[in-house]
Amino acid sequence: MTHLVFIDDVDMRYGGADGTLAVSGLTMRVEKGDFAAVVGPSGCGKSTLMKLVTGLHIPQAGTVIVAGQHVTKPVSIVGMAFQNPTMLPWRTTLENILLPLEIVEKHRHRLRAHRKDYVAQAENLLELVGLKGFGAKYPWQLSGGMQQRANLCRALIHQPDLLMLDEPFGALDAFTREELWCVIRDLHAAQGVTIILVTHDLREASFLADKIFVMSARPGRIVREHRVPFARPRDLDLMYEKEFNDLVHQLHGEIATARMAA
Amino acid sequence: MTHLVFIDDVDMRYGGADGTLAVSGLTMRVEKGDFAAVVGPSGCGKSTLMKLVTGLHIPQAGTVIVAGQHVTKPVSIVGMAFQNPTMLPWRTTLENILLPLEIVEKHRHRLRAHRKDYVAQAENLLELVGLKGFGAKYPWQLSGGMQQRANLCRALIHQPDLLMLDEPFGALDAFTREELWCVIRDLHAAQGVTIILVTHDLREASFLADKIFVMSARPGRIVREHRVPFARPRDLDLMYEKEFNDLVHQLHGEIATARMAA
Amino acid sequence: MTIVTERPGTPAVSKPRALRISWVRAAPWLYTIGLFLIWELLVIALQMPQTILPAPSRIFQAIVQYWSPIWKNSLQTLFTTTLGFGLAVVGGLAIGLFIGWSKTIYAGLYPLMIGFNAIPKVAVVPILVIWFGIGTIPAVITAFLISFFPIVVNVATGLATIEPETEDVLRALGARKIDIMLKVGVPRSMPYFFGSLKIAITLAFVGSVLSETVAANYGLGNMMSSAQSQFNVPLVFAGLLMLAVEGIAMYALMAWIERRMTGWAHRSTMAH
Amino acid sequence: MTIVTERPGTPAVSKPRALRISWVRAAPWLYTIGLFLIWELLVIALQMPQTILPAPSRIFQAIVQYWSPIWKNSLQTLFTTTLGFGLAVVGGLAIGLFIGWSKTIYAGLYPLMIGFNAIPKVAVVPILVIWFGIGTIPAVITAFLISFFPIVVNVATGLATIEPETEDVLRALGARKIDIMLKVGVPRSMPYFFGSLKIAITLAFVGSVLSETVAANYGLGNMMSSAQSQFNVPLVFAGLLMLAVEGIAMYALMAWIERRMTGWAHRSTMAH
Amino acid sequence: ETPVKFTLDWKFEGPAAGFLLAADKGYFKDEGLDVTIDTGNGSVEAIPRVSTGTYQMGFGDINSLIKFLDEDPSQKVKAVMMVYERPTFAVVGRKSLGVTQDPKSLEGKKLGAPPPDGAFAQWKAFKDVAGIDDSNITIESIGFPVREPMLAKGDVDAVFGFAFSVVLNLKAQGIADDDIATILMAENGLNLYGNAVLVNSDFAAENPEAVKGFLRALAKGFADAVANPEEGVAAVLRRNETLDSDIELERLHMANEMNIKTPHVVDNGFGGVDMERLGASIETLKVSMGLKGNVAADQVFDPSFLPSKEERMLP
Ligand SMILES: Nc1ncnc2c1ncn2[C@@H]1O[C@H](COP(=O)(O)OP(=O)(O)OP(=O)(O)O)[C@@H](O)[C@H]1O
Ligand SMILES: Nc1ncnc2c1ncn2[C@@H]1O[C@H](COP(=O)(O)OP(=O)(O)OP(=O)(O)O)[C@@H](O)[C@H]1O
Ligand SMILES: [Mg+2]
Ligand SMILES: [Mg+2]
Repeated sequence: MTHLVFIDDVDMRYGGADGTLAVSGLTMRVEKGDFAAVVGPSGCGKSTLMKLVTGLHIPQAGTVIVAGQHVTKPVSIVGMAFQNPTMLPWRTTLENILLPLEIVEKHRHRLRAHRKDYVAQAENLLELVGLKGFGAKYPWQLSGGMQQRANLCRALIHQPDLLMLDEPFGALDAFTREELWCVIRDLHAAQGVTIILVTHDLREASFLADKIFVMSARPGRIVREHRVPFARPRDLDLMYEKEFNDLVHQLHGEIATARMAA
Repeated sequence: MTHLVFIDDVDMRYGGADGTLAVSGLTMRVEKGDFAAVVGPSGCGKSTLMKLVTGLHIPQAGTVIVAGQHVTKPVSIVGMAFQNPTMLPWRTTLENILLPLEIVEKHRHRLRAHRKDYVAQAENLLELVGLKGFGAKYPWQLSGGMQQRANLCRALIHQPDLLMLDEPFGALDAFTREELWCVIRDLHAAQGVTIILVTHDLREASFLADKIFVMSARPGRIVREHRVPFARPRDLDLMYEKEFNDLVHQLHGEIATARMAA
Repeated sequence: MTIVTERPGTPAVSKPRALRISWVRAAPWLYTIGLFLIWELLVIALQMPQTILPAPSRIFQAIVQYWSPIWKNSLQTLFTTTLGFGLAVVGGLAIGLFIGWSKTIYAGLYPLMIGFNAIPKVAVVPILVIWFGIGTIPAVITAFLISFFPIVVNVATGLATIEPETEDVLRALGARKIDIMLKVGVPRSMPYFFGSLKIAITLAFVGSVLSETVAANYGLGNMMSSAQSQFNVPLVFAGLLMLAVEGIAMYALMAWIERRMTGWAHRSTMAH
Repeated sequence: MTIVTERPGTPAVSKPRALRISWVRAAPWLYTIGLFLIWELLVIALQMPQTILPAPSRIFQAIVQYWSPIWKNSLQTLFTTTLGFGLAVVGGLAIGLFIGWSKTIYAGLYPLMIGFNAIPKVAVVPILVIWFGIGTIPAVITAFLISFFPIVVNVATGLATIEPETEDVLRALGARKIDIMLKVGVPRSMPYFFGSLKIAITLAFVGSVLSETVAANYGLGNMMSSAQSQFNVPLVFAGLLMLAVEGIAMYALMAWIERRMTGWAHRSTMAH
Repeated sequence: ETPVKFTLDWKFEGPAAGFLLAADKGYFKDEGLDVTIDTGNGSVEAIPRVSTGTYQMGFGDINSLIKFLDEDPSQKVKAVMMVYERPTFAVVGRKSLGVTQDPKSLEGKKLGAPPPDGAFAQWKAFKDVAGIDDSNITIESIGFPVREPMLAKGDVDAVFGFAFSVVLNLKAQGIADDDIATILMAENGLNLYGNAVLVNSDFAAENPEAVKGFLRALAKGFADAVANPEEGVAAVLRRNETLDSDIELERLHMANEMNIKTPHVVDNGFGGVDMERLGASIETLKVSMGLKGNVAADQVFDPSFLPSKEERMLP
């Protein structure tokens, strides 16, 4: 298998034998370098899927393999970002970005000696997302959009093979959101990292992803996989083209059906 | 003047003489029965505009007239709803909806005697927004979308002439949001209430409003007023039509320009 | 109440779960028993005379032996404590709302209350006794004085954390200050109010016992101070143990009331 | 700290604003002066003998007359209080983190702590004296015992309110329990910790004075109990006043430290 | 130098002058002792302080000591020098409230008593020897801080306490001298001893010379306090500036007169006891304190450390 993420027939139930069955018969594959988006009705198990991939939850049935290894404990090769930026308010933005390095085994012992290199790397990332010079500021001195940018830097600092984004732009206004779409698009192009993006926003999914997975209502499983046909690099104006709107319309219909089925 | 809301050359500054100038030279008119939307870059003064109209703030310069009266104190003929539903968690949904009646002069003295009528009215509203039978539940037993519906009921219970909505759907997922668009559309059609909607979502504004006001960056003023040409009743599929996307694209361009100017 | 849950590595459907919950249930008893065991062993090992630190076994013996006076005095103390606490509840709520009403009143009274709180209440008891004679009244008042402060502070905090948007909604409807206070302020501060009762009730015990020690014919405080002068140290400790038990029981009661009365605060997003 | 701001009706640029702020500033002084005035008048009106409730004027006279001993004893009390408070800070932080570490430990120790808290510390002082003699040590320990509880509870609460998402981010990176504790738990609980210091310091005063009353050659507690046994009531009140002043001063200091150390908590959304 | 920690029965007040003078005038130093004097919290609490060895020596009530040893005879404390040859135990009332020097005048009255008070502890024995019928007497439990004010206010008719404390405190409350009726229990048939110097028996066994030296120094100190009370009061005021020297002087005078320089002491010297009388007082205590009968006089008082009679004569 060359799949970076390989999920096969997974069942995951919360809270004991008679708890909520969150996903059931979930099967999904993501290849290295892919940009995958997961869309689906609310509460269908999208966040659960993320936690299965990162090893924060272990399924009751089925197989989760990430980077060729059975997932039985948290895998440290992923970077994560949530809707809520979860920056630590007592650290400067730069220190927040360096946090994963203090934790991941591979880096924590090297950090003290090579601090300068790491800081340089963090500053590169900050520049990439358009936050040059904001490293010394505290998170609460940044706007929501800026925090979310920093959050992306944090997710990327330890050079993860896989970036997991759980509705990272949900709380932002439309314009900031579009700016960050471009940031992510460029990051994906520049760093060749594999990305799985969970979102409610079908236009976001269509604009960014190569593959869109549509999930059913809870218990979630993948009901449809779309290849997104638009050539890269993509421009924001793409969203006003007919094919784009048709794809969004189609996705919309599928999810509406999935919701009805629930 | 036949304008329900008449704002003329208004300046509003927060926090004393050298504070933030939020809006400046703001001029705007909304007629009775209109559905107006206000869009603009973040922090441009949209919420300030709302507070000027409702009399929560009094401007330093210029005129605000609502329903023929100079606004010098809170006007009680408006219903308001914010992004955050601000339901009182210790009251049932029905009691929350009845809250304005306990406050507005006109109703508070009649409430005890005519409680049954008022409750019937509230239940009508609940049915209208699709919450029939949920009146006895507490707000925290409802989903975000359901709370926002109840919030609309609360804004409408005292039969205000003017409904002010400040990003009421910002925190909801795409599908719930579309459902509530339809609810609002139908409310406007059925009750003939005047609505001013502040939003970041250009598609929301285009789908719902008759008039769209575009604001400049802070200090905010109206830079452009659009008439929305689509016939009513409108259907959600409208959003996949070319003219609709063109309008959104145009608004997008205008706000991008306004942001740049800042 | 802990940063680590059992999620990582273990399948979410886990047999040991039921077991673990019962550990948490059992922990208070186990720790209490453990404390008594260590204490007993320490007393034996260090050969402490019972007039200084009696062993738990000796204390329990004293409880059995003196059960009748312990019981009667406990009831008396419980009575004065509850009365003082009741006053503190009413007074604390009223003062808290009053203080939360205006910034100026708050700024003016707060330092005075801190100063008063830094004064040991033992020093106040004699004055109370001179005014009210000995017995129940000064004990009730001391319990009141010592326990109303946390209630006031909490209620005022509750008022201070009202969401400005909620206020705006009401103000736009023409609500007056008193409307906002009654419709939002009071209910909003209830979780804070009920939350403070747990602390207040333990303090009320301290207060009433303090006063009974100085001036009362009955009550655990009086019993302990006479036992102390008789060198009946096991009885003193028996009194302390009873106090601890009553304190825990009342605390649990308050915690239960808090859960009952402010369920919405814990289920809604309002509880921090 | 109040539900009503001056927004309605008044233009936002308002002249009286500066005036109003200074009212808030002046309020503590005005209220204090008001309190003393009412007290003075009450004493005169009711013809209270000074051995029961001396008038403020008489108390100030006593402060002037006995300034040298008051000053020396105040320093002594301040010293023991600060020492005991320092221990409580270290111990409370450690125990709070320890308790927050695990649900079972928390469940086990919490009731014991409540029980201990319901015991009046006066009862503990004689035991301390027997172990350590009289003087500074029992006073320091009493101050410690009485003030560490709120610190423990607050630190444990801080740990309990860590956002699960923050934890998830770290756990996904392979963080161990101790990593999460050090990187997130400890800093996260700092605002709660610093917030508890204000309460703890006033309690520490109560504790050290209590112990000095029973067992010390010096300190405000000793001075007051000796004055009390001499029926030098104005001096007793002078001592109480000094205590209140020291208490307010230390409270203000702690509030200042809190603001300094945890500015981020107040400026970020994390504050409650 | 042998370090000795010494605990008083109460705070630094006039009657403590003897101890403080012995320290200030270097009498302890001359005996090779390094003595620290700490205040106490009642003549009862001094006993456990000494028995545990926290304090090597102390000053406490011998009757309470008997009760203490009766509870647990293995406790390591004994008395080695009698200071208050007659106890200061008294019932103090106000003439205007119908209490006179006659104990019988207490009948039908309301008496205030702090539970830990030494005088109140002897009430049972006293009412027997004084022939008081207590069927109509009510006893209110009131703490030390409110004892005299309540008597001054007339909330109670008489109170239990040490004569030199209660009387002076009453005066401080504005009660006239001739309104105060002091019933000294020792003058009305209660044949007990008062406060004595206590020693930890382990310490005494290991440092007999130190104990002897201590008592020798103390005898000098008390002789000075009797001969020159002003000097004694000055020593007290050095330790507590807030005291009023006139009142302390009067307090010291009263202690000297009523308790220290008693007729028996004038004849037989300061510090010793009559073992027979001590034995009799143990019998009395069986009534008042409910002794189990575990102690005998020689377990309580050990005269072997006392200096010679000549050294113990008061001026
Ligand atoms: N810790 C948990 N314990 C019990 N049930 C849970 C837990 N987390 C999630 N669930 C339930 O599992 C289901 C799937 O949850 P999940 O968070 O994965 O959905 P989602 O697709 O991310 O939803 P959303 O779109 O709202 O983010 C939901 O019904 C939810 O109620
Ligand atoms: N109470 C206040 N005191 C001082 N400045 C304020 C206050 N409220 C708003 N402002 C400032 O006034 C400007 C306009 O604020 P307003 O909330 O009206 O903007 P907005 O368009 O609603 O923004 P958003 O899109 O983020 O909701 C902003 O720059 C803001 O910082
Ligand atoms: Mg989710
Ligand atoms: Mg706004």
